[in-house]
Amino acid sequence: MMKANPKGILSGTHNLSGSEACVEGALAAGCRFFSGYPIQPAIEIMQRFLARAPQVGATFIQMEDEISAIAALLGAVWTGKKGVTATSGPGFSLMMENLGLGVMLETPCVIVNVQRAGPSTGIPNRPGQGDMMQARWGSHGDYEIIALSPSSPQEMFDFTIKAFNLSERYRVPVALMSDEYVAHLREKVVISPASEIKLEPRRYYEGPKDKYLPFKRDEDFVPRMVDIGNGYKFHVTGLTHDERGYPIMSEECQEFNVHSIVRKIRRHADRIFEVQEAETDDAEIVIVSYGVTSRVALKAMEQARESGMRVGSLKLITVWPFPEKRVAELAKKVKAFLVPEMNYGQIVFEVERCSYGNANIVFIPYGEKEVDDPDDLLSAIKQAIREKKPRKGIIEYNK
Amino acid sequence: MGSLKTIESKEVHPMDNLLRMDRIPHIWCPGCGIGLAVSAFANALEKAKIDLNKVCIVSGIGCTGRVAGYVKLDSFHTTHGRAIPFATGIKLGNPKLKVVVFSGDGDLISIGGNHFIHAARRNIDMLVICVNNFIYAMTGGQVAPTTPLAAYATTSPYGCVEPPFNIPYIADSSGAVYVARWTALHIRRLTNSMAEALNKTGFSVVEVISPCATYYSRINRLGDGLDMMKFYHDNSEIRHWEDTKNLDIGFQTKITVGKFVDRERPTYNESYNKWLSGIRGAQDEG
Amino acid sequence: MNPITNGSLGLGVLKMKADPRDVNTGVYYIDGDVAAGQGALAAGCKFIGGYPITPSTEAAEAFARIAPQAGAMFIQMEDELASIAAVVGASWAGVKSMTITSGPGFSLMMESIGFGAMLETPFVLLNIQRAGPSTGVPTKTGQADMMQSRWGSHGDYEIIVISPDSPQEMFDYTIKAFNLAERYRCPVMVMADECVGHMTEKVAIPPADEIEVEPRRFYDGKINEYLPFRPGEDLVPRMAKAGDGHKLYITGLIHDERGYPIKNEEYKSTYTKRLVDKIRLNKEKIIELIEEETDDAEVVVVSYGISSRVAVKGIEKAREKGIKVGSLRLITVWPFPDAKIAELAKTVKAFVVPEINYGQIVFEVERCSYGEANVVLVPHGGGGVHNPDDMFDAIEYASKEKKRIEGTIEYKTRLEKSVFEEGGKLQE
Amino acid sequence: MNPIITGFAKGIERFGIEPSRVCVASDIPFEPEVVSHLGIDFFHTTRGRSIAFGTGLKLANPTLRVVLFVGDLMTLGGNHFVHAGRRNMELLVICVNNFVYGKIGGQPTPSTPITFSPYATFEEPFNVPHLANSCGAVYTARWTALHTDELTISMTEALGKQGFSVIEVLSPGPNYYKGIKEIESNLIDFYFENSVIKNGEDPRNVGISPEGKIVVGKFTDKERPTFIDSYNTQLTKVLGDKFIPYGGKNG
Repeated sequence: MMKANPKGILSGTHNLSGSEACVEGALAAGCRFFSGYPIQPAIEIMQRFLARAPQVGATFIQMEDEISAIAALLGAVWTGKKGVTATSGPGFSLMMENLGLGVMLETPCVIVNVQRAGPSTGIPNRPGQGDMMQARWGSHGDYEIIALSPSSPQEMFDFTIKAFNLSERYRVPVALMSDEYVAHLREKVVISPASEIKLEPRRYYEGPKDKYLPFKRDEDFVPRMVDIGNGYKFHVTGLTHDERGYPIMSEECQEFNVHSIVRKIRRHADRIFEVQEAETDDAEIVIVSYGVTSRVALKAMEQARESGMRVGSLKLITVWPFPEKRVAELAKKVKAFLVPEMNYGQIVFEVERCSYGNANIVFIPYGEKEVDDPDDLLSAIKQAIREKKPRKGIIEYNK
Repeated sequence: MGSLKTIESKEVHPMDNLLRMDRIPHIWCPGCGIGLAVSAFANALEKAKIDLNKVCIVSGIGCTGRVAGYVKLDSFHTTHGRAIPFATGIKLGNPKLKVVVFSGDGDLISIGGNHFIHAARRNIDMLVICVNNFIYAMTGGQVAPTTPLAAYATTSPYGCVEPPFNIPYIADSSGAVYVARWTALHIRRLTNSMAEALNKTGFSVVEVISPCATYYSRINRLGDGLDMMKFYHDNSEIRHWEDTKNLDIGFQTKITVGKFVDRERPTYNESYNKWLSGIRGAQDEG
Repeated sequence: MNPITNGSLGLGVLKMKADPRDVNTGVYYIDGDVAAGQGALAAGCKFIGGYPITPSTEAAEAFARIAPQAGAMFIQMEDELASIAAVVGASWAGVKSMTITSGPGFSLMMESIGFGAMLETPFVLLNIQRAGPSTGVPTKTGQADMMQSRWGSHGDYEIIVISPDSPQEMFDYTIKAFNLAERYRCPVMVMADECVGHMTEKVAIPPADEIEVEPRRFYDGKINEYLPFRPGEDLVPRMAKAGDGHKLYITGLIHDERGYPIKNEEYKSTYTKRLVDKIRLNKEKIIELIEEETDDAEVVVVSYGISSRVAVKGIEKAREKGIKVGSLRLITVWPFPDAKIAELAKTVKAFVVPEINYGQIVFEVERCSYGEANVVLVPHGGGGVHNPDDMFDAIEYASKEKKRIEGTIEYKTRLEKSVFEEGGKLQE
Repeated sequence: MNPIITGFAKGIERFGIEPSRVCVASDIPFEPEVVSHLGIDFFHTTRGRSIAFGTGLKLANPTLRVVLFVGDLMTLGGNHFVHAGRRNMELLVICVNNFVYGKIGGQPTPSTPITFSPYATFEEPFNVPHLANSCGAVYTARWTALHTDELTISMTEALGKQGFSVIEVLSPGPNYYKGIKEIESNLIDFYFENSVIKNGEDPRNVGISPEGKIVVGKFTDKERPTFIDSYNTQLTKVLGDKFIPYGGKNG
């Protein structure tokens, strides 16, 4: 870990929107490249970056579509820059192919998805959480990815830095799965002095030039990078490749290449995943939430506690890799999990999977009310407490 | 390929430092023109006298897409059609690099057509070498947007019904600063063109007409690679500065080759820097 | 084709036979890709938009050859984005349409799949899976797009996915895919793989009168009263086509029954809910499974596509050794047969799930077995199929394991051992 | 938008085509009332895909007259644009352009107008008629939204063209200028006042640059076999009687 470069860090306390905080986080993490395409509601991130670019000497380009935005991002990262792109649902779908390329070339980069209500064009200016499974499964072929979900502008700032750190640490694209609500929410954001911001440096190769193997894994199972233009004359390809980066069309190489990409994350899953727990020790009901819904969850939890119900909260900071073990542990202690999501069931299936029939699963789908109204959750908690018998499958909360 | 041992030989071929000899033999069929284009490119690199450490090559998918794997430069084999945006990122990430996109007609003009016209419009400083063999060869001979009218391909089993693109015209009209076309036969002129384009600042396009003996000429019964070369020899007309709109290629018609466009326009990086300094100036005043 | 569109008639009546002009009855020796092209034609498909990508191109080529004589259109578009957009357009112009692709193309199509689902457009997507991610191994097999087919586009939607395992099934299930697409007005995907696509086998194409074809369920009421998104029977709205004076207003924005965009959150929760419910509530009618000897089985092999053919060898060997093995083959992978798995989980000791990926559908099996059975994954990275010995070993292990183990147990294949442990050389 | 739709409606009326045979696919959502008033079928597609979508509509039912409204400067859909032009698909593309934003009032400042600009102003815009012409369009014209009569004439003519026709209309896009009424009206006047009509001008000379006038007019009007024509010609030649010509009455 190294300290951040003070250039471009607006240390102090600010009143920022989630989008602005995200850009500040990226700049604090040393990101100096942005390529994107305007799409609601991620446009503010692009605007902020463009406005800040001259001050920090960053490069900005608005590409012709999201496909080229992510392709350009990957290219820029290989020149030694840290890069970010921001998009929303439809753009995220277009990025899927080259997200796979990012995984295959093990390129560290950050993709901010300001989720909106989908599918298709949906409602461009309303929040949603319908892309959570897509972040994990959206590109073809097998891979593992890291996804974080912030719930406030402060977290937009912090998690953006975390996203850059994780992506450099494990050489993997990281998705920051925000949503319209968080991106437009304006709150107090504390930006610490540069000396307190810890950054993960790029894991550069440091051996002789002619011995460089772009996909040779170090003790952490992560390969080392070099920048273009330094005489390494390396080759990388989206085809299945060996340590040299040369394509080999065999099942052994496929096993070697792709299993390593998958293992790289699975092996470190316990170190990567992060959750925030509140009052889970004695809880009989635990609300599992992420992103903006966790704000409502915490509110509901507090209100429930006040009226004497033993409710805890498990907030997922990393949605992917999914904290399987923690959920399985909790499932044995609690009566039920409540999963509020702004979709019709995505992460709830993961909770169901990892509770192995040991707890009831109550799903609270996309609410009709404003996102910060905990009423639905409260009555769902009451229902879940009343429920005596264990039930299989997801119980969908009926409003 | 991977298990093949490095060819050990005491004699060093002058191209050895430019090609990845541990990847040879290559995958191209006998009679293919891509190898000639690569060799012209390697010669052009020497001729252009640029620092090889600062050159980087990006390819897409397809037969020509494999070029990146054989040239001993920092090389990237990306997804289908996305070589140009990937290269755009590289150029903007490190403007000191000379970026070359080496890919085929299907990759650059069909699926990557949008990136092609937009990069030309922005005038991103890169050299695009487009090997045009009139067909999708890697996937087995499908019709391409360059397939001449009435020529056969596996997905146009009754003859192509779509007029082909005139690549120099589309490059010219979207803003490329350097446009040339040669066939794989015109090795020396092609090399010169590539060397010239390597030293050109801005979006430069060199189209290389190449025989595809395995698909295009076999399906259309045009003989082997050598017959195609003969055809190029007999039917190419060198006409420099010809208006790009007259460069259509029909089925076995005359092919006009030459250098057609060489002009100056501010590149994206230049405009961007101008814009940046303008803003910085404004901020300083404010 | 003369679809019977009287809304008062029941479903049975809506079924009709294939048009004899579109059916090349006979017994052939063809590969899966070609069989799929024939199936599409027999189902009444009149439009294919495609883009060449290994290993799916043969299906497009086959269709390009037969289309002109059948009054159908094949167009090779400039990219996959265009192919699928054209297919959605063609479907709204009133013809059955299909697109053909493989991994990377499938990823490019993601945005428009959501568009198709949102517009409730019937069309079929044939994905001949190859080894991924990214460019991967274009010429070799894989099954790693299974989760993508369900979750790959943004937002919430539900989809139907069929997984055939032989050229004959490529023919049969392409027809079924068209039928399901028309029946539920949604995109249906046929997720085959390179092995099935390139496998040449006997394919029997029956006479036209033996092929059941679901005609498009056109609206047949008064012209000015048509509502393109009013749910009818089973939550599925009736369709109309462009150019008939309905003054269609169709948008990918959240819309009301008229198709007009609305920005009212409240309505969204009921509207897009129907997109999901239309499939979820009709699940039992859609799901097709092949179940063998599961009654007294202690181990059940859950498989789909080409893996199920390879599994047979392992199963036979296990039975010879006296292990009670059953088999559950998923013809429709999505919607997932939750209830069936949960029911089996109560009686069996373990599920063995062979997949040509590092775990996708196995997580669904794990989810639906509620900790009541062990779940063993037999992974394979792609580029080939499983070794039947691995299959047997996994079954044997599953039958012997006494402990209940939480989570998916990843079986270590011979391939994995040879590559990672025995210092095996990577060879072409 | 409104003057364009008015021109379009008048075009339909003057050309005398049954509105129900006209099918519009657009990146830009229309008001439902407008669609219902026009009596056409309307598809609001995903961004950039309207031309590809329209290709599907046209091929599946060649009796339809497919019109596409393309916004966003064809950024996402540029590829579909050039390829449809090359194929000479029988489509009418109305390209609604609002890109010259940065020009008004000199250079933008970092804080305000550029954030509204759909395009960063340091980039040069496409010369749409030239691009269309070079990829094979049979009809190209450019007008500002205030050239109402000329626009109507162009629409009428283009509706009757067999092939890929492009009309570029310079007009402020409503999406980017919401709430800035002042600029909207200024901009449209600015376009109109700075334009000069040059019918038949070589499209390569009509690029829009910060200096000089905006050239408007009809630039291309030629004949080329459409996709379906050349499809039928070629396949009849090869297959003879076995071929069922495509594009009959019922498609």
